[in-house]
Amino acid sequence: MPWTREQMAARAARELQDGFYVNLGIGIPTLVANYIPDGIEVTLQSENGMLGMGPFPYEGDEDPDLINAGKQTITQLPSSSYFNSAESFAMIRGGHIDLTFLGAMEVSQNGDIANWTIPGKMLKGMGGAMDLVAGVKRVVALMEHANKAGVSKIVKQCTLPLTGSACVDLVVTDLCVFNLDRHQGGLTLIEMAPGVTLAEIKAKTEANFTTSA
Amino acid sequence: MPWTREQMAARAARELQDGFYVNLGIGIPTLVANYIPDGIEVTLQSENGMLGMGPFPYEGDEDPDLINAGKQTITQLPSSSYFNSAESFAMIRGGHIDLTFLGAMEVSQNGDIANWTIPGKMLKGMGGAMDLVAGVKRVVALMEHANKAGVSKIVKQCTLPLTGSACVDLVVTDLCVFNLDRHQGGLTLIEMAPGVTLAEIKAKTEANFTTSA
Amino acid sequence: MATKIYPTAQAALAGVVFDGMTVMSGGFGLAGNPETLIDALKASGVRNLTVISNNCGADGFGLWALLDTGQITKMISSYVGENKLFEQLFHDGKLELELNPQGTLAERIRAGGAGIPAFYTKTGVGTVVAEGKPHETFDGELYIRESWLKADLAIVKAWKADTAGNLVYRKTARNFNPVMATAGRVTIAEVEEIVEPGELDADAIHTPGIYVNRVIRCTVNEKLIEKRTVRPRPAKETV
Amino acid sequence: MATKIYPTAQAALAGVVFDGMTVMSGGFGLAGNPETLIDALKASGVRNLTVISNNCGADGFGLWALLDTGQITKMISSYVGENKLFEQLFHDGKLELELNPQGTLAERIRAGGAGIPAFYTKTGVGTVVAEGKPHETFDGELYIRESWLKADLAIVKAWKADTAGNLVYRKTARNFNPVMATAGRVTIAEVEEIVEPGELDADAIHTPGIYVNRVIRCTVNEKLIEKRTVRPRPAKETV
Repeated sequence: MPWTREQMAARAARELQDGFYVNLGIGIPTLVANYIPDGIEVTLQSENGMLGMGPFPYEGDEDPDLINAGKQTITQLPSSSYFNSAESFAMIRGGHIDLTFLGAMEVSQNGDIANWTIPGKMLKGMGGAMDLVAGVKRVVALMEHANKAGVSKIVKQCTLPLTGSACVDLVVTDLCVFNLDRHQGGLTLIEMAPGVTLAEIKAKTEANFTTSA
Repeated sequence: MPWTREQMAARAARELQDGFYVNLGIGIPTLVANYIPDGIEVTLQSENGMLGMGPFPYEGDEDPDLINAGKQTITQLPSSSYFNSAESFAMIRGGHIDLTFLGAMEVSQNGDIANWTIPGKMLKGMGGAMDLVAGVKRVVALMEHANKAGVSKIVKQCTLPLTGSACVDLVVTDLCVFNLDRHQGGLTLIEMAPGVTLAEIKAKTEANFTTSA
Repeated sequence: MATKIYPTAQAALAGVVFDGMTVMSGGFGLAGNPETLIDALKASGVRNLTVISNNCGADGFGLWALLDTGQITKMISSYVGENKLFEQLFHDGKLELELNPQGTLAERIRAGGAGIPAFYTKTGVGTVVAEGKPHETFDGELYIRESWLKADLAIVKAWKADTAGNLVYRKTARNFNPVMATAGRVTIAEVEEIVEPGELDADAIHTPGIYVNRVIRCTVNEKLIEKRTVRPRPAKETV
Repeated sequence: MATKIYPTAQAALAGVVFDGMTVMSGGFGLAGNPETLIDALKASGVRNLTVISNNCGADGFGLWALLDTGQITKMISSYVGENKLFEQLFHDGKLELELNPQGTLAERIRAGGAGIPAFYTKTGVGTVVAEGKPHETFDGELYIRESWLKADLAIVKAWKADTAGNLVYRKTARNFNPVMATAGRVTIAEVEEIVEPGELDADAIHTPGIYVNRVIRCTVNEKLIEKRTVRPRPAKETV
């Protein structure tokens, strides 16, 4: 049985290490915050200018001056700090963030990721996604394995405009987890959702991949 | 009679306009602060990270954490702000300072200035001088017209290592004031110390210059 | 010294606006937008604006007002989603759009204020953003060159100003405002409170007064929330 | 989470120092120097250091201590005047020196922390500083290209830290410290006071904790003044 979004988030959360500084993308990545393992403390960065992002406020405590990069109302922690956008992306670009979880539309076997636009279909912009994939030490993509028509989103080569090239380190889908060597290229299947078979993954994956020993 | 250092500073201070942000170099330029004309308010920047530099402290009030770029103890004003060195030089390099007064060893007729080193004679470093001459909107050099041997320091071409090229706008010496066109090049004598003759200035000036109408 | 404090947004804009100008406008989402000055720009009737801002407002809020009047010709932004009017104008060919990665946008603005005409970044390498830009390898990695951004006018929103133009911002309403304040030929700040010099902590000023030419008090003080997310308040403890 | 607070400078340096390493050291003149950590570096016996610091201390103070022991091989600075020992070592060929304009030095360090391998500046054009560097014209003006600086270790001096590593500096003792904190592979801060999270104002933190790996309390607390300049106190008013 494929993993739910919650289960994908929980699996992704196991990538966290104590003391990590982490940036969570919008969508499934946001859920990762609910599954931080016991004994692990992480600090969340929000690229609009905050380190030490707290949980959502209690109803009635919302502060319009305190939002995350997804424009959601959030709270401050005792250890929080604020900074401007240039300083925030200096932090990201400079390689100071340990890990980012990002949603994706396509990931290719050489580590390319596309997650910001579908030409002719949506006009939004890349926001901070290109900066995150280029600057963060470790990039974890969280995505459905295939689209509703069953077409693989783990591909030989991305067809959508890229967010970044050769920058993904790990892919967590609803079916499995791939390790990705961003320097050499190459996907390695390292984990499957319970009840999911290798045959099913092979059938639903366009990209080439190996399986771990 | 040549101007004294104090008189040079007073003459230079007449270049100030109300509301100017100003950086004062070390030496004679420091004296300019004592001659700010009535009705003119200026804000002094210190490139080690302060805007709104106050006067020297009263004896006993010195604070080792509060110094200017010349490492002198100073004071804070109600409008002061502090910032780091990168921010301070972003302010200077970005063209936000209106005027700087700098000492000089040589100024050439095309606006080059040398004020940081004499090869083989002193090991000091340029500090912020190169940043100031490159970034400040208007650069005023304050200097003795000739050295003790009578050799002109207003030259056709600098012989000392440059601090900046084509960047000086005005030269105030103990004998006179030259306007300098930093784009076209060319010195124009616009003022003489009382009792100083054009013949004397001509004799003591290596550079070519014209006189204002 | 001539005062930096202006009585109204209209007065602060006097002599500054002209058709075809480039305007930077602070804010991220609906936080930290100079709403009062945007309204005054709208009222000024200035046209053919190039606007540099991370987003372009939302229905009825922020820069949306200048889209609605057709005053904006070109936007330089990182994200313009959730804005139907923007999408429509763009598809109708009435609006030009230059998308920048958010960090590149912020750094280009900082560079504009800091006298740095160009810099290299890894962001965007291998993407559409890199097309036509100089590439160069440093320490074995490929980078692209990005250039500075400056504006004829920067409008920013701060929390407090003193009469010397020193500004402090509040929480994530800071965002692009401090960098934009450095990159405008003229910078106008609107603030919630104007205080006397000495009331702000000199160690805690975000924008030194040198960057701020004019200051007004906000008259648009409503702060909107784009995505209200809350959690249930725990049951009240008995006293 | 593992604590960032270390009991001593020696403990904070454990596992970090190695011969031939590059060290950034904050401070301008005698203000804001990490004296306790400099002493500990001296005691560690580490050799062949490349030190990036605006100055190199003064007789008996600051980095002078590491010159005196011959631990520094190369300095990258903007100003090394008023330091006879430096001059002598340099003239004896025992010390290499790379002089940078102060603003270029600060920006190169910021670039190192911000992932920007190179940038263009007008500073130094036409001078010895420009020799051998790429030149390029932007908007009709000539600029030179400068490259980033990073360090194996950055040692900085702050006023206060909280246990999350957030730092605030005091007055002009801030100087190079915040930018250096961003450019060290490991950054160690010495502070006058360590407080609990929440005691520092989140809007007024100069160095977010992400940049600070280890924190110690200063044990060298004497602050020297290089040039004591004062004015006469006005005659006491009668009460």
